[in-house]
Amino acid sequence: MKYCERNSGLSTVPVQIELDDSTVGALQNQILSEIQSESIDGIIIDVSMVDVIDSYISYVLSETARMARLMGCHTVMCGIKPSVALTMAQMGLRLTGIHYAQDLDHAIKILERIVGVGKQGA
Amino acid sequence: MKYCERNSGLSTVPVQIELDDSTVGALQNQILSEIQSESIDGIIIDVSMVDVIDSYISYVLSETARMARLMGCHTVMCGIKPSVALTMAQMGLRLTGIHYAQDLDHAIKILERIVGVGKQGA
Amino acid sequence: MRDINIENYDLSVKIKEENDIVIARQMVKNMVRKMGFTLSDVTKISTAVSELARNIYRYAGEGYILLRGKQEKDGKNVGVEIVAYDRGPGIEDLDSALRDGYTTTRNSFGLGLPGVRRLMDSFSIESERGSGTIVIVSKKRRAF
Amino acid sequence: MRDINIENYDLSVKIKEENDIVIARQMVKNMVRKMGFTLSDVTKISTAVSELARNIYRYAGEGYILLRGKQEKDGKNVGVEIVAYDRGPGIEDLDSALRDGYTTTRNSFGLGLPGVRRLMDSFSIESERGSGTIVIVSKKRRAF
Ligand SMILES: Nc1ncnc2c1ncn2[C@@H]1O[C@H](COP(=O)(O)OP(=O)(O)O)[C@@H](O)[C@H]1O
Ligand SMILES: Nc1ncnc2c1ncn2[C@@H]1O[C@H](COP(=O)(O)OP(=O)(O)O)[C@@H](O)[C@H]1O
Repeated sequence: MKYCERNSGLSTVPVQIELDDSTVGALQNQILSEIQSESIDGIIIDVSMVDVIDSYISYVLSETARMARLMGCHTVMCGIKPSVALTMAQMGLRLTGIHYAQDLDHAIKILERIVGVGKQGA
Repeated sequence: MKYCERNSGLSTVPVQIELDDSTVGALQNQILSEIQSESIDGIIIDVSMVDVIDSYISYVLSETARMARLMGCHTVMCGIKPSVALTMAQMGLRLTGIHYAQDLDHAIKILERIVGVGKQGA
Repeated sequence: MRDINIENYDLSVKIKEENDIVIARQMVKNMVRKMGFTLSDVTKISTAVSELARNIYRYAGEGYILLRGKQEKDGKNVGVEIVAYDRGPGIEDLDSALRDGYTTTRNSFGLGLPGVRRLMDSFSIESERGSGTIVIVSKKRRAF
Repeated sequence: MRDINIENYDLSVKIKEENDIVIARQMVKNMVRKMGFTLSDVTKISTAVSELARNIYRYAGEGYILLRGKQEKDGKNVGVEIVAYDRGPGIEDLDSALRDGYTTTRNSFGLGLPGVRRLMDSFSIESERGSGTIVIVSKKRRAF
């Protein structure tokens, strides 16, 4: 995972295709330390490549969003595949504290609305 | 597998990534019936996507070339991956009666030299 | 507990380290894709396997994910049967384990087993203190 | 013949129809790629598995391709061990079967077993009339 885009207090995290348990832990650490060291008010987690989101991955993403919120940062998840969303819904998994967006543009719009970040750059 | 290029007595056969036993049999039938029904003097088998060529696949390709030759057609195999070539060499597999080419251009040049096909189009 | 003979399955993946969770779900994903399951059923089955393999790794340390094709009762439709099998400590309180939100670990929604049950067409679980746990699930192949 | 216990292997793929030859080589390819084998060793191992799986399908009808990671004697380097195991008719004439060009079938170069032997680092075969055939091969992981 690497950060591909960064502008005006907003960071995008594209997630690799196969999320194993230690990768998702590393992802959390990286996101939280980035929020701390840079001044970021909005994180976009791009899961458009991810094939499976199970209960543990959901838990960690949810927890990350919760901790990010405590640090003053909003989290948007974008690009979730329909089959993944369907599976999560059927399992009863809800990612609390995370906003959903269809794609990156939509995610940026949501963040702009919530906290006004990204506006300067737009 | 589908034939993507055809001009002046020359036919190119791109081979799909995973060759199972019945697919390689179907490939042989298709090549031979094409030689029979159209007037083809040169067949290019493009294996640039193929990850594994084992002894059975080698046998069928070799046999195809032998039968094609009896029908007046020359066979060139192009784009073989170095790791596949290495493996075949180590196993002791030699595809008799088949010419080798690095890529499609090279394959066409070889066929032009051998039988003069394709020249009209070039 | 019933006897599981690995030889009766088309595929067996041993779970013994964390990375095997990903390996198991990838292998199963490949198999059910080839069997012609729809994309959304492939995702459901892979997700279920991910949960079951993680439970083996977390609570039993070692075990197996097994898969085999299955003729449905109507004789023509096929499905898949998946077994998660370990000889770990077993589940203390099976009724609770199947309830939403129950977990004996931190960092968990406790939605693993109940989630798997909802994702699959059939679900059965057998567990014996000190002997291990067997979860057997299956899913029919649907056209859409 | 020696006893093979499938439970001791990280991966088991049952061979029972032609299509399983491709499945076995894909599964093994995935595993050894993840284990860090070089591309050319991945190709050699996959090709060897293709030969062994086809022999099971052709001559025994049914059997297993098994794989496990293997600690090398030096203690730090790892390798892979692959077993092709069937309870078919066995090989009539083992010495001949290992010779280049020997085959009991049409449409074959008879380079399967001798080819596998050359592709791998170690090769052992055991076969008993009426009991079946076990081929055990291994390959060390090399840095280049
Ligand atoms: N294979 C197993 N062996 C022993 N205990 C298990 C096993 N699988 C599940 N459990 C127990 O059942 C509980 C509920 O499991 P589950 O619903 O998957 O949620 P989670 O694993 O997230 O806690 C676990 O917390 C654990 O105590
Ligand atoms: N698993 C097996 N069971 C029984 N016979 C076998 C088996 N594997 C190989 N053989 C015998 O050994 C011969 C040589 O095998 P091989 O070198 O792989 O060449 P090929 O399979 O192309 O004939 C085969 O023709 C067959 O008679």
